[in-house]
Amino acid sequence: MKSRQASKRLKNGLFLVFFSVVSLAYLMPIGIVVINSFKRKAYINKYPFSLPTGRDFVGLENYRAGVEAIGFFEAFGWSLFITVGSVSLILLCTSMCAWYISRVKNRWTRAFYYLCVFSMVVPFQMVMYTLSKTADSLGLGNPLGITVVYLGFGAGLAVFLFAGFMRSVPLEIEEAAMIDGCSPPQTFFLIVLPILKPTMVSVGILETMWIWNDYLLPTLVLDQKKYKTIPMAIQYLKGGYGSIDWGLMMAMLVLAILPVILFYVACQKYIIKGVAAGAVKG
Amino acid sequence: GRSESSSDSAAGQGKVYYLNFKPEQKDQWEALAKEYTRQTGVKVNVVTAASGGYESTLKAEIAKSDPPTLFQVNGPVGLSTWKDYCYDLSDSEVYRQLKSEEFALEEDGQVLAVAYAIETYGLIYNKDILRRYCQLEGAVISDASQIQNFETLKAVAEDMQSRREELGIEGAFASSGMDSSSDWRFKTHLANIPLYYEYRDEGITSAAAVKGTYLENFRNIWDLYLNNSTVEPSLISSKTGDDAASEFALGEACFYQNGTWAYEQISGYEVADEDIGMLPIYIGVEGEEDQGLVTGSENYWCVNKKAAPQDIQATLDFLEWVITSDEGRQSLAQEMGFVTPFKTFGEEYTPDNPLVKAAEEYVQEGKTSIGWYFTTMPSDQWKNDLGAAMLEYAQGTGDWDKVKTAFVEGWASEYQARQ
Amino acid sequence: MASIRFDHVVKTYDNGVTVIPDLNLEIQDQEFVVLVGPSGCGKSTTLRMIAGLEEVSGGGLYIGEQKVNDLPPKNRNIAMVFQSYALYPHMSVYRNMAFALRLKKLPKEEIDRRVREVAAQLELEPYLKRKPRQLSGGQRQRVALGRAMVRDPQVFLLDEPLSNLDAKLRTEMRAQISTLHKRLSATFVYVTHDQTEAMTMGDRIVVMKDGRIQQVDTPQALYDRPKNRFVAGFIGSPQMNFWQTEVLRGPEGWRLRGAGLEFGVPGWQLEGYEGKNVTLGIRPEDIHAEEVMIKAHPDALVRGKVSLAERMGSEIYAYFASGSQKLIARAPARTGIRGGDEVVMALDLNKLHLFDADTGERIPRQG
Amino acid sequence: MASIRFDHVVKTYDNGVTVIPDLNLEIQDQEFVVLVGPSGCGKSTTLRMIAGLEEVSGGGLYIGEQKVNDLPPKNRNIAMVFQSYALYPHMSVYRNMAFALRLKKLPKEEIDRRVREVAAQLELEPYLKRKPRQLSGGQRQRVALGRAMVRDPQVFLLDEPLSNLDAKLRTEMRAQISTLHKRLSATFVYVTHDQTEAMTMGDRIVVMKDGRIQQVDTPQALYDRPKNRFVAGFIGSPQMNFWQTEVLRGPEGWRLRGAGLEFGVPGWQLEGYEGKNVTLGIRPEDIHAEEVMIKAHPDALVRGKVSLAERMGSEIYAYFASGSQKLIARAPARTGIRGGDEVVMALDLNKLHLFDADTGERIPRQG
Amino acid sequence: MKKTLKRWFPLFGLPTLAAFTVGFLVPFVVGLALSFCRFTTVSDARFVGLANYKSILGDGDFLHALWFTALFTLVSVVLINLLAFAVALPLTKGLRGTNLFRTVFFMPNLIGGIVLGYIWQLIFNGVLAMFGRTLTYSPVYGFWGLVILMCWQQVGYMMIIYIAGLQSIPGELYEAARIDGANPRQILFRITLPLSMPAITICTFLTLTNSFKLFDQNLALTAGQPSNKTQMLALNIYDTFYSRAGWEGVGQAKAVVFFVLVAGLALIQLYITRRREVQQ
Ligand SMILES: Nc1ncnc2c1ncn2[C@@H]1O[C@H](COP(=O)(O)OP(=O)(O)OP(=O)(O)O)[C@@H](O)[C@H]1O
Ligand SMILES: Nc1ncnc2c1ncn2[C@@H]1O[C@H](COP(=O)(O)OP(=O)(O)OP(=O)(O)O)[C@@H](O)[C@H]1O
Ligand SMILES: [Mg+2]
Ligand SMILES: [Mg+2]
Repeated sequence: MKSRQASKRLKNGLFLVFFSVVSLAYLMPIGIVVINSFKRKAYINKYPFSLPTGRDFVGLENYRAGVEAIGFFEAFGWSLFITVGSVSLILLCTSMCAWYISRVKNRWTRAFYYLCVFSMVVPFQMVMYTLSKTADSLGLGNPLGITVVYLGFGAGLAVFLFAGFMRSVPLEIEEAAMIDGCSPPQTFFLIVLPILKPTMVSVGILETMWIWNDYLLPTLVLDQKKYKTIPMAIQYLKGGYGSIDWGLMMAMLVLAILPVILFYVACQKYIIKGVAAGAVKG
Repeated sequence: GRSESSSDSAAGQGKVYYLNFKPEQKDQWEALAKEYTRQTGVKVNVVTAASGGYESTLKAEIAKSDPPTLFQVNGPVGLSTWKDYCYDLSDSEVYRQLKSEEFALEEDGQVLAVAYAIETYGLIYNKDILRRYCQLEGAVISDASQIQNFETLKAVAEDMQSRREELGIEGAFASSGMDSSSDWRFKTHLANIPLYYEYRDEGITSAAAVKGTYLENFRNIWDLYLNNSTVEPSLISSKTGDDAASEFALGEACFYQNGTWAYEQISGYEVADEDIGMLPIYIGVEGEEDQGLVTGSENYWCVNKKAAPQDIQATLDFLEWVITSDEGRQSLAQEMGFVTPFKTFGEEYTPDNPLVKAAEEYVQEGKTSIGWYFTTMPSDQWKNDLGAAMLEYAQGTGDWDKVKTAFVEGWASEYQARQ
Repeated sequence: MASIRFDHVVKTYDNGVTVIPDLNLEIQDQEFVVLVGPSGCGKSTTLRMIAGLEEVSGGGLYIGEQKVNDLPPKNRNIAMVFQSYALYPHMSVYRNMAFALRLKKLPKEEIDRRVREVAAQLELEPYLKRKPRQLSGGQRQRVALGRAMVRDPQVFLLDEPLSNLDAKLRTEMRAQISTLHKRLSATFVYVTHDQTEAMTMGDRIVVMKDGRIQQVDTPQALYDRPKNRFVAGFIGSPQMNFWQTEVLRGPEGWRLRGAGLEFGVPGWQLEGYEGKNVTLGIRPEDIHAEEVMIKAHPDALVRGKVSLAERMGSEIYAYFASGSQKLIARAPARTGIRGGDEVVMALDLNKLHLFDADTGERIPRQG
Repeated sequence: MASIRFDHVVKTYDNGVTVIPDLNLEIQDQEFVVLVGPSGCGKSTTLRMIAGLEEVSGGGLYIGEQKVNDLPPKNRNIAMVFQSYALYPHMSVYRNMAFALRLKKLPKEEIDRRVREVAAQLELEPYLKRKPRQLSGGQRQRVALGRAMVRDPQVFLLDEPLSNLDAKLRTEMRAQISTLHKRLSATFVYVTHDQTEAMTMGDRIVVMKDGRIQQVDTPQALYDRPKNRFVAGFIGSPQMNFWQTEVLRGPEGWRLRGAGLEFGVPGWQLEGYEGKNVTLGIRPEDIHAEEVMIKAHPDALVRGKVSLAERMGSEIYAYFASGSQKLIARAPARTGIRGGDEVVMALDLNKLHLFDADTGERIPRQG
Repeated sequence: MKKTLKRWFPLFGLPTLAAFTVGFLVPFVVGLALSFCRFTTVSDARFVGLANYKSILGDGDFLHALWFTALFTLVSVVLINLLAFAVALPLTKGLRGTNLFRTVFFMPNLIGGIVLGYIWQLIFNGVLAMFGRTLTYSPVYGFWGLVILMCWQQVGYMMIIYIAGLQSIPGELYEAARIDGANPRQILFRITLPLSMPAITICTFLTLTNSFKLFDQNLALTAGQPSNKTQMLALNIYDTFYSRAGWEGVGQAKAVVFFVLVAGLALIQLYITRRREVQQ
């Protein structure tokens, strides 16, 4: 017993050490962003890797100035609204849709599935103007409307992911629910959804990241006269002649990724192991 | 007139939607718009496209139901894309107030675009370093004013480069950053000079094909930049305009090719404002002693022809207000730092930008300004190809013939592709 | 009214295999029907069609007067115990059992009362908070059973609900289910492989083979008068002994000869079989080893050496061969038969079964 | 050498529940041991520890001479049939069965031969190409069994391998497994709830309860001399009848009184129990209803009305009450007992079991 | 079940379908139509037939971009998936620090492609400067730079999907395999991998299309330098849109060609991997 535990501990130790090293290397680029967010801009280009010391250290000045320059908090509000709204809508609608097309198999659902796949393949350049035109003529150029655009544009990936994972849910469990008197919506919400939770969380994370960081789509679709998201706002730190205020940029980047990291960490614990275990024989 | 539109009923009242090109001036435009609205009740929206995203934003926005009424093009080539959307400004106040018709873009007798900002570029230099150089033993010159042609510039630069330790600098020229976000300094601005001389020889202002008469001179100045710089030529692709700006700002280089707009970036560091000067870019052409700086505009206003009539009117009114009212002039000149081509801007509206002052001095000295002919370059593709060839030449992976090919043959084929 | 009627029902799976070619069956309201048959004969499929989980490929399925081919499961008011349990992995035992009731929006106390009552019956109380994956096989099966038992449906479907329980618990559960049946006034369809369950629980037993019904009858009738050789062999454990015999006409009536034996079968009418073979069947408990029984049935005695004597506690299953014919007899433990013993046993000729050698159909005894 | 030894083995699950507090057991090389016990008593856990699937929380587990607490499963040379099957969903039946052999890199023909042989034994040939989800419950279980049977391990673990099969198939399978045991010379550990399997297949039976071993003995010994009341009640179906009796000293020896009966028990030494209660146990088959048997055992007669007569084909289970004491008797079908009958039955006093009323321990019969 | 569910299309399918139509289908079809037009904006298109497509044929850069992209896709799809799976495996074993490491590997995704491109450009150039070179010195550097950047960014993303896939495999199957005598490697190849097929399908598909469509990173890291030798298809299309007046239609046509290519590839890939999946 001891030897097994010992070897296990050794293995764990090795794992820890190895992954810690890799992690540090992995984080380096992000570290650079953080470090430089405390530097004065002229020094960032010259000495990107040095720690902010002495004359190039400006403390939180970049953060303060950046927040002011781009109207960070307003942009943050819209970003939050759009991201939360769109991701919720996507998760809800596409998981339902994916369930539908993987349980009702016919020509139409299969066709729709492949359309979803296609939508991921299409280069954005091909649809960007037509998308902005369509959204505009339907009056979707506001934060509420853009959630619908995101749903439509993000449906491909989400449906694809959900449909893929739907296969590992044993059918018998859903049948049991039907017998217990569940209507399809109840079966879905009370049984399928909880079992798919890890997938939900994963898809949620991926979509959140996409929407939170997305620049082009909101630029094209949103009514810029009224609304700005963080990525749109951050763009103003780039000057007309290709010069970029890296100090403010880095600071704003740090602020922009913080919420997503927090969100991710919070979601981690829902990615639990083997939810369907013990449910069926076979 | 303004009084009419402001007295219109709310329903018939037009509104202005300005799609601004320059992120640097975003705040000033918004403030100005607010002020105008406060005064007249006419709604003015200002949206600023992100850097590098103007064309795509404009393409998307102008197709929407509520399109920009005021947008901008960067010159004749840009205009050709948008000419179908340009309202004829012949009768407008902005056109009438131009100091010279030269500052408007016309086609088929229609005035389609009006420049609103005049900018100047050349070789920005650090007077302090140059002064220190002149005091050195055996300096090639004794005063900055002696640099009047390419030979002198070359001699000075090479001497400075070899004595950079003594001067406490890292190179005569700031790095010629060819990063794709900043290579316009060379592939367009520098290439403008040989182009200018060729046009001058031919007596034209645009061309379907070029000969590349002055390409050797172009090579000389490019070599000079590369060989007497803070970095190895092989590393320039990793350098940006910002790098160069900070090298200059931190006093590490003496010369830095850029324009009046660079003032923001370089002021406030190691170089004092009064030490910032600007020289013409000499490339070794006969009689270049009389050459001045490169002055022109890349910023032209266009009014959207397809907007609602009352919106067009409101936009014209707004523009008039901008160039005639105190608030407008103050903002344009002092806050945005533009030199404008309008008669309404007198002496008092000169920005306090040492580079602008330097530019004015040259004009007053009677030197010939060089125009911004790069706005006639056939396409961005041409510029990109030229830039790529220049870079390859610089880092030693390509030869000068490629630059020639890109310049001469590329011009013809791109010009053709445009049609 | 929850009678169930299969009217020429056909079921073909997606892979093209027709597992139920033509099913006709009528189950009365409130009847308790047991479905038995070899593994893979289509019992679960039949149940799943009643539940609405499998589409009927042809024919009509009626619950009460209503044709339900297209009725979704939840509208059929059915409870079902799945052969593979199909527990909700993300819910505790309690929530698994309460689920159907919560859907019906019963009051909380009512749900709690019912769940706890059933949990107590199933001896599941200590596990109410656990998730299915933390349970033993038998516990899982009881949860599956409990989930159905809390409900109040018009049809109750059970697919081998007790297969993973021990004998004692199984006896108790059997009683529970019978009680439930009485209380609920629902129609029960019960699939089992356990002879005891089949014999004791059902009003009628349906014997299936390859998707076809072989016989539908009360348990005792099935046991005493199996309709064909398959049913005779399938019901009863150990299996009935079979052998081929030739039909002879003797002076006192019909005689049978085979496997070294010859005896008269006075009560039978074998007209038409003379000189042909018929299959003779006799159950192991009708082969007697005890002196007193041998005396009572002296007509057909078999002799042989016991090759294996399985001691089952109260009984011994004696495997022996009379000539080339292998036989099993079921003798009380007190006979003390052991492997290797030479034995003489008597066939109880009153308990003979005869089957047509070709069709396997039962030959009825007359008079 | 594949003897298996549990030396003070403890098993505690992650949720902190100790399901095996202290297990000591020695299984001989090539022995066939059957594990029985109520649902949830720790049988599967025990098997899984032998397999190496569950870590041993304390004590030592030995296979042969080797302590295997830390040996990974694949080095233990074990075959196992899982209670929940655990078939590979992505492999056909054939590939499921061939999997272990392919891992051992046996030649293709050898694998094919073995798989087909076992498939034939299990009547799985028509399904070799199917995926598990296209099989019926019993077919899946047979695949699980087949997957183990193709192998040639030193220890064979079977967790209720026949629970979903019908009686006939089960009888055949039982024989197959016995044959396999003889051929393989491996050690078999077999978990079952089926009394027939337990009684017929094992060299020894281990009876567990709440993770503790109650008795380890040969089947017949277990049946005849259960060590305590739990074992007595657990083995045998229907269950043994129990009631409390008072021990009296009569002139001819010890007497028992309880539930309206009083009789002498000459063969027993009940010194020390005088005036106290002991639990009396008698199996249903030792309560006789037939005239001839009543005559043979006239000492203790019970009378009562039959509340339920379960007809089991060859037998009838008669539930009746003698006074307040409920009893089950197992009578031959020929007695024709029916519910509602008034019956007189005789207890076979030679077959009595007595247990200490407090500890439940068996009181041995002497002389 | 199928029948019961079918009627619920308005609830389950319709919202997504409607949004999909607005957000994708309509723009896509109009976009398709635009590829046959000459236009500046969507509203002023003029039909020109196949002219745009003809212009593509003579475009050498486009062909080079095609090969470059194909090669890049091949290398990065293989590398990203191998690495992501290799990272996901130990991170589903419940070891200590798992959550932390998952977060770390995921973090690169939190920063948009353009900025990442710039940061990596700094790093690469910093390293290459020691050898007197830069990233755009030769297309080879650019190529591997892109590969490294993509791996760095995408591994965490794919890891998430692989983790979700790995966790849906019932634990009993591992047990059965261990009993059957499989060593860890065999378990990996015969149980884990086949049963992770849904995740593998998804990930190869995503990496395939992501690599093929790569734009931001390409733009920021090399912008096609030197001489468009590291220009990928999306960037080529983008350049076509903006680098010449009046070439919007050609860009659109290129996008269509590009779409047809990727769709074909993706379908083949889907067909191959989907066949290996099973419903449990
Ligand atoms: N993963 C687990 N976590 C916690 N408790 C468990 C777990 N697995 C089993 N148990 C508990 O351990 C006890 C023994 O389980 P085990 O599976 O060994 O029972 P068993 O004897 O095989 O029963 P059955 O005959 O019902 O299969 C049960 O009470 C069960 O609830
Ligand atoms: N999804 C399916 N696809 C194809 N064939 C199937 C499917 N499900 C079951 N079958 C086949 O249909 C037949 C009947 O299956 P069913 O499950 O009804 O049998 P069963 O009588 O319940 O057997 P058991 O007693 O073994 O559970 C079997 O031969 C089985 O292989
Ligand atoms: Mg079944
Ligand atoms: Mg178990």
